[in-house]
Amino acid sequence: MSLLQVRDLHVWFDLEQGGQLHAVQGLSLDLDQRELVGLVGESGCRKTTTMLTIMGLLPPSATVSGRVLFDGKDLLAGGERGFRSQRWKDIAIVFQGSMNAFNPVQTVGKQIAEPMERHGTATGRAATRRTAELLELVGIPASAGERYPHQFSGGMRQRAAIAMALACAPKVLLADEPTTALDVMIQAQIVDLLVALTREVGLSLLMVTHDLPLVAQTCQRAAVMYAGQIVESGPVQDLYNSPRHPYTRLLFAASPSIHHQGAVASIPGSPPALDRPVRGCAFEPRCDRAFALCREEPPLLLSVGAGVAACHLNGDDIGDASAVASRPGPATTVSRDQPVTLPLDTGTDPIAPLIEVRGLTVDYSSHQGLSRILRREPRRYLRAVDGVSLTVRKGQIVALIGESGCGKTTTALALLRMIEGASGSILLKGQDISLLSHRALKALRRHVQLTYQDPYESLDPRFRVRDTVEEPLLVHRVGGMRAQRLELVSEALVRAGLTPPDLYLNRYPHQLSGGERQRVAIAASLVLGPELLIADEPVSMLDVSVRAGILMLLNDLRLRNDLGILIITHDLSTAARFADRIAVMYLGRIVEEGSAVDVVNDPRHPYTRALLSVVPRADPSDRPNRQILVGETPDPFAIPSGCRFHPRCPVAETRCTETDPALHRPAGSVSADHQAACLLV
Amino acid sequence: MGRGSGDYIVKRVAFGLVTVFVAVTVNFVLFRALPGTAVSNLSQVPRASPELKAALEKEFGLDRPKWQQYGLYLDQLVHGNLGISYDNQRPVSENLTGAVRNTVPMAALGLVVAIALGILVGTLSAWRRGTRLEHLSSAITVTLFSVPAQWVGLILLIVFAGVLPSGGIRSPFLIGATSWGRLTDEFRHMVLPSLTLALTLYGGYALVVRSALLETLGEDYMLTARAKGLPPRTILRTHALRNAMLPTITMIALSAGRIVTGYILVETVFSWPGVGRAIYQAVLQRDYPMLQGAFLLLTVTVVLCNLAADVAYARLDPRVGG
Amino acid sequence: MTDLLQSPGLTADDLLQAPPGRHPLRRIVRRRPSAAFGALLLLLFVMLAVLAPLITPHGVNHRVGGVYEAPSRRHWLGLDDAGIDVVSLLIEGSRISLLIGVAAMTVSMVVGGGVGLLAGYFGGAADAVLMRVTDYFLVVPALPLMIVIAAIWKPSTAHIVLVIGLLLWTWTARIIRAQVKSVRERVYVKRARAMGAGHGRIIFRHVLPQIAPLLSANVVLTVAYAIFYETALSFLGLGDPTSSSWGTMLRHAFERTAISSGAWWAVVPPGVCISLVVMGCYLVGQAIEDGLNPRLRISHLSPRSFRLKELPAERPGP
Amino acid sequence: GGGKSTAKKATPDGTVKQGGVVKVGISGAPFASLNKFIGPIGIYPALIQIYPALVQLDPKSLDYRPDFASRWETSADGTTWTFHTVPGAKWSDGQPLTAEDAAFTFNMIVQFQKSATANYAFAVAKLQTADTPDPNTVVLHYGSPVSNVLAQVQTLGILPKHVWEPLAMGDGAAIKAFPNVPENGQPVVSGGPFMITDFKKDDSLLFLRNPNYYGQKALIDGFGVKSYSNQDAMVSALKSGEIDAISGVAPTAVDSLKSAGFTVSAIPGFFRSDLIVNSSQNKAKNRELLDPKVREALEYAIDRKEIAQVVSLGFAQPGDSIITPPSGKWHNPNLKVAGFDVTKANQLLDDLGYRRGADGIRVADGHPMSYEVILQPTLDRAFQIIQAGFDKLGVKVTPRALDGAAAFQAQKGPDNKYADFDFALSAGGGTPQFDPDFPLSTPTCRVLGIYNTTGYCNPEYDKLYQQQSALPETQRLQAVYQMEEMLYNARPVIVLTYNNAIDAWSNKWTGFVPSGRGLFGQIWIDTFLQAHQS
Ligand SMILES: Nc1ncnc2c1ncn2[C@@H]1O[C@H](COP(=O)(O)OP(=O)(O)OP(=O)(O)O)[C@@H](O)[C@H]1O
Ligand SMILES: Nc1ncnc2c1ncn2[C@@H]1O[C@H](COP(=O)(O)OP(=O)(O)OP(=O)(O)O)[C@@H](O)[C@H]1O
Ligand SMILES: [Mg+2]
Ligand SMILES: [Mg+2]
Repeated sequence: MSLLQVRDLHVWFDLEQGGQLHAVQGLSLDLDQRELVGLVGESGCRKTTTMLTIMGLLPPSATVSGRVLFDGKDLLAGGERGFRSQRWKDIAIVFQGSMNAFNPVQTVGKQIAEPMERHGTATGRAATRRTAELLELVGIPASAGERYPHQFSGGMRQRAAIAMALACAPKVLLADEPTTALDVMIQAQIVDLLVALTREVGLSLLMVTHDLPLVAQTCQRAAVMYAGQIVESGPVQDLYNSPRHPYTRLLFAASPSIHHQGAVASIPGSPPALDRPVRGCAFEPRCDRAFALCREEPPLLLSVGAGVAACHLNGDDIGDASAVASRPGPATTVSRDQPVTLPLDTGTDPIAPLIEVRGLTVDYSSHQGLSRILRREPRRYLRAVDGVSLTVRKGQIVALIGESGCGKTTTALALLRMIEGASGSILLKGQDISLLSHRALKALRRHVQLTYQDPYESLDPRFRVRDTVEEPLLVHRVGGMRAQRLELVSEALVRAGLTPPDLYLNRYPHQLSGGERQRVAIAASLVLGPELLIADEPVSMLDVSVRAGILMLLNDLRLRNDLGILIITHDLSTAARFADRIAVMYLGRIVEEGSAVDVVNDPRHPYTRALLSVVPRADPSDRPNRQILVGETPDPFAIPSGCRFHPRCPVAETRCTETDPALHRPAGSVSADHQAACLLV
Repeated sequence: MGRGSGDYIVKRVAFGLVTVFVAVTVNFVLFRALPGTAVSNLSQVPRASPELKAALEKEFGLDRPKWQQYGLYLDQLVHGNLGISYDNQRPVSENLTGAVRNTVPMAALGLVVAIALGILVGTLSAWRRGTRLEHLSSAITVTLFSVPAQWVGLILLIVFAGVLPSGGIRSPFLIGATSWGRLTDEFRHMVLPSLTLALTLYGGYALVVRSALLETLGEDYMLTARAKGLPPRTILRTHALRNAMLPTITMIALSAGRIVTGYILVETVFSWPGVGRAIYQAVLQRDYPMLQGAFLLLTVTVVLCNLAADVAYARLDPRVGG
Repeated sequence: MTDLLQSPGLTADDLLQAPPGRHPLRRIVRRRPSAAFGALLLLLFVMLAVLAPLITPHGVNHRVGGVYEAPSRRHWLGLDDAGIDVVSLLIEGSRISLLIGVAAMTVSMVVGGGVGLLAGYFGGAADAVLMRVTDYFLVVPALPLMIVIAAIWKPSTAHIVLVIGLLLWTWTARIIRAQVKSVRERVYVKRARAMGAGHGRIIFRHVLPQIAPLLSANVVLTVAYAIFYETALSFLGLGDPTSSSWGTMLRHAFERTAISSGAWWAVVPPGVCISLVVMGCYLVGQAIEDGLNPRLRISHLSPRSFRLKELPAERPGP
Repeated sequence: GGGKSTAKKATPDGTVKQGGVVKVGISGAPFASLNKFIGPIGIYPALIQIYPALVQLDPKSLDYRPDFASRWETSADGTTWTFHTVPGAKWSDGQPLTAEDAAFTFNMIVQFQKSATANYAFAVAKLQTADTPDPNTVVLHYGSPVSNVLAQVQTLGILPKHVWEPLAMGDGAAIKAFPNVPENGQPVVSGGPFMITDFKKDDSLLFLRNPNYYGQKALIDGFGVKSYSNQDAMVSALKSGEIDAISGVAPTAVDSLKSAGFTVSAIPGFFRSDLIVNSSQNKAKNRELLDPKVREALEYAIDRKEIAQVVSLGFAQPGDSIITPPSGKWHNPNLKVAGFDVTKANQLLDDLGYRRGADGIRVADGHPMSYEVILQPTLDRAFQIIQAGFDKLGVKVTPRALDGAAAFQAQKGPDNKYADFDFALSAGGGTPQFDPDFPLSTPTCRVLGIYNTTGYCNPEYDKLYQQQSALPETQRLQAVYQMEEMLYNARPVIVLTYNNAIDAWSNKWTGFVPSGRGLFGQIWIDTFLQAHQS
């Protein structure tokens, strides 16, 4: 018998406006001792709701039925009180967004020790000792327990959250999106930690994520969730090789993989709201393999092979995930984020650069504390960008990648002359814009456009789509009359893939999906007919299912309109799949630069290599030897001497601590335009 | 806390000083914009002569140019001298001390009750949200919050006529009473004004505590605390209240202005010779030194309260200044 | 005074999360019975105020009987200390008091809104200077200062409005500043700026609409304080003695010993009216604020727990 | 002494119960200091009880009677006054109280009359020096005859020389700086019937019988005075027995006090309500108001009876002269109040050719007869009635409420020109004296900008004023009547009403002799001397 069994779980929420939302619909799940199970699905599939139900933490507006058996004992039957004594002792949880999981006014150590005292597993001195052990276990110095949550970095906080979950030595750990919003390297560190824990502490782990490759790389079994139900579960290998449910297959297909040059496709539509009963299969409207029966009758969860699946196709082989491209595309009837396949195309003719940056340096002055002024300490500067050179040509996509805080956004803003304190030359079509007046800059803004990371924030919630897209026209007084402007707006919407435009013109952002919002933002950038588009993390906030669509769109734009595009991202696989050139940034410097093929296939800088090694791959059998860097990006106030990467570099030598390497063509590189800044290559 | 919070406190103190200086200056100008002077008031005596007027003007320094008066005033202030009241020729500090001594016990009693009641009611109504208890207490709180203080005072006067003294700080006619007798007498006099203050002020505090606590209860770490299996009371005490106190402290400190308003009204209703009445009287008398002194006192008090709140905040919230 | 009513931590981030329907305010008010009650109260008094000239049974300047005549069929709430009909005074008072409230609120909104907007939007030196000025008004006790200013100016209704408005603006300024500061950092505002949009456009098209709902809560609450302060000033004899506001009614009753004369009808009704209007404003304002603050909607420490539905659960569907 | 005893002792005739402390509530009137050289108001009624005067006013005869001086003579030329004081008197601290103290007091005030003691300068006008040929005789030497020497020496309470002499040094700054409060349980050194044993600024005063008083001792042990800022609270305190008496009851509270069984005394008071009409020749606009005819018309349009009825509930009488009736013979009985007669008022204005404009407001010399009335907020009820009357006359008045200081400032204007204001409503009659000298001095040129509220400045009147101050009594009376009449006709002040002094006390007490300024007034010292438990 499994350690944790969830049986036919239903959850309903009372809605404020009346009625009920059937959030979880008969979910069953098993977790064995020492097992590592992934629970995957798009955002809004009720993954978190399921976790909360297992912990008995649902709000009063919820109604629950079904059973949650731990060691054969039904937890739900005991009610809140029954749960209270069990929580944390047997089952602990690492919440999604552990940033806010800590009480900001209590030391981390105290919060870790708190459940021990409560459940009596350790008290007083023993609790303190155990806290220290736990912190060490997750790779945080024990002394950090004295510190407050805000003094921790994101990665540390995530580790601390894990340490806290382990406080009472639970048998089951629920980890809800433990790596989302973390950098690849930190993500790899955390995942490693979790895997090691199952091995060493004998923990059973249920890991919730929307990142299928991550599951594929770490878990033994995975369950795919859709609309409050498990649609398929089984060993990860089987899911990858022979998915039984089209949703599984499409999820794999939507995740770009670094070395597979296969097509990437987004899943059209979005999950149902579940506030009214679903007839038939919930996935039917988005399914490329749906047929008449699917609309009429809900499929049952049946055993197929080593796993289970709920599909009327009943385990027909629907092809392996990697082979989507070779098959006819998914049904396009309801498609908005229409899947487009990418014609492989690399080298463009070396034409005149659109924008050329030489030696860009940006300093931020730090906040000067009063005591520091009193002590006459000099103002401190933070060099966010240090001598960056970059070129983007017409019809080219250049990707700027790097960990959080390395200066990517700063570089972009400096390109647009949107921040003070930048030096270096910026040539836009040969004209140096670094000294332009404000008036002249306004004209420049027509040619270079920026889109922002967060599509939920970049649109004014009070603006209709048409207002948003029209705004640049008004600001720059182009487009003439109202009717003409409307035409331009519609045209831009079409170019951004929002067809027919009439359907969108009058909508407010909250009536749009994330992908659609990002498209609207792109449309607003396109409406003035720019030549260069800078896209700052265009997909990082989006669901996997729609990411591909946006990236395809960008790719399409550069092909059709000869647009130069600078994509800023921390996701190497995206860059690898879509960019012509890749520039890898570390602590304000570009450490490696070259064509995408060169950088991905022949990485020279140890940092690039490490980054590439930790990118999760969708294929569970492809588990490369990962080179996880220790620590985090250093404080930009204290840039290490010599090569700034040397403290984390696995191959650093003594000279690396002394000499600051310049970008140069690495020895033995085939391409003339491949450069790396490492003394050892 | 470390250097960050030290910086924070230094900054707060600097702001406070700037504020006090601005207040001193603005007040000086403002009071002199009042039509009429103390001299014309004080010379309303039989056969007052131009000489009396001149004598008074010279005495008060009102014959000098305004900027010189300002300079003198600043000079005095720096030396800790608040000047001499025009009204009774006693040092302003002495008059203020008397008034403060009258006001503080009554006000403190009212305020302490108000804050205690506010925290209690606020906590209860946030914690027990949606229950009948909460609806009832909210209704009472909002009602009392909406009623003008002077009106509550008048109503209490009617209700307690004959039971409790109707005005004044003490019965001045207790001859040869024991000190215990004097104490109970003073306490009896304090009850109604303090009650009025407490009733009209607590609502505000309760509402602040309530919304602060409600906000805290919605934070993710509350869910963490529940997940840890802590009983609700423990969660409330160890996690919710401390966080909810942060905004509350600031609010309480900043409510000083409102409290002073309450005092003036309550002191008028209950014939209480405190700071509020003194200010009111000083306005009527154009007693600039007294007005300046009283305003300085109030300003410094509020600034100090805010500073105390900031310090408390910095102590309670490790994020501050970091 | 305003201090106590603003949710301590409400930020524009929260506002963003509130779905920007076309009439969020109406929705918020409709959903809460207490807010509906408050709105009803306000509506009632606004109607009284608007219709005052038509429905006042007796003139408010005419003596119609003896001093403190008791309530009768002709005069439901009796007569005041000058033999004037109390009902008429109350109705007229609703006009004056609401007028003062609304006018002072307008002053406070214009000044506070302006200062808050400038300080929040432009930041830097403008912010520092404006905020020190604001600090002064924040720490100087309002009523004493009002007493001083009211004594400087002749106490006409217009001056009372100015005095109150000019001392109430600080909180509006602080709130707006905080909001503007936060909205200014919004990505869509940055985007507009990157696009080359001018300050005017950003402020009026992006920033103001965004903080409008919170502002409306502030508006309603400010009306309440203005009425409160008018009452206090009048009570101390610093109001406009010739306008028949509720505050003036209370002062007359106080000065002319209505209580000793047993004339409760001169004391109780104006107090009740003031309280009802203030309560109305408060309930509506608070409801708007609460409604805008999504964090208030969840409570992880609810006295109730989720419900358990016994098996077998019925599956909704066909 | 028996100060603290509340034992009830019977007097020889066996009817009067002695002892007890009468607790008196007073309204408003905060008292800031017990130093008589500070401030114009508030403490006079207290000081008259503790500082002996050579003569005192007799409530029955309304004339001055011997007090600390048992008799006095005047030289033939009227410039030398010799007072023979009571021998063997003592201050409350046991020090001898002699003519030396009197002479010291007078001389000190004379010496510092341009600085520290300026507020008593009026009482030593023309006094050159005081000397003491023997310890029981004080001789006052005047530069020229003074008509009201007795009234003045009544005002000049005698200060203990042994206390004040050390202060009367140098520029006299120490005089004003002296707090003069009871300290360490020691009362303020007193020579009058009572001594002040407790003083709480702006709150309360406690008087206990002075055991060393040279005159007839009071029957009560003492009396306390407590200031209330809330009349209702005071009335409620009386009803609940917290206090025994109220000095200055609001007319609106009389009925309820009567029905509660309290004794209410309403006697003609020194208090007036005035409508001041700017009478300065500097008046810049609306100069038609300087026309006596216009003033007459306006007076006819004032319904004084209504004011008396509404504002004072009948505890007031229509007023005429600026000398109030309780001033006895000084009040000119020949002046007749103009009745309320709108027809006549209209007639008068019609005759002047001031026709009504389209809006019903008369036009005078090309501008509408529309004026501003400065008023203190407490007078708004009277204003409403005046406004209604003037309305019927086609004269529009709008109020401008100002507090006392601001009102006077607005009246005199910058540079004391009296150029701007039209009307002011004021509560007049703050007269601390029975003698008419002060009220008569208010409309003189000399005090323009000091306490002349009307801007009235008439050399003829001033001359009369100068004369009366030196005339013997009977001739002075004629001069005073003449001045009263002059003022009445010129109407710088239209006296609206004479308001009663209303006091109330519990039936446990009796024998009070309230004055026209209330129980706690400053007219005579008899108020509490005869009071006793009933
Ligand atoms: N108390 C509640 N009342 C009503 N609906 C709720 C409640 N809690 C959650 N939901 C609904 O559940 C959905 C989110 O579910 P959940 O957080 O479990 O999804 P998820 O799969 O974890 O998504 P993500 O990947 O974004 O974290 C939301 O659409 C929300 O409307
Ligand atoms: N306005 C600012 N003032 C001071 N320092 C700043 C400012 N903006 C950014 N920085 C600092 O500059 C460095 C680079 O920031 P930047 O935002 O460019 O990084 P990024 O690579 O875009 O990171 P992310 O992936 O998190 O967006 C960081 O250390 C950041 O803390
Ligand atoms: Mg989730
Ligand atoms: Mg960035």
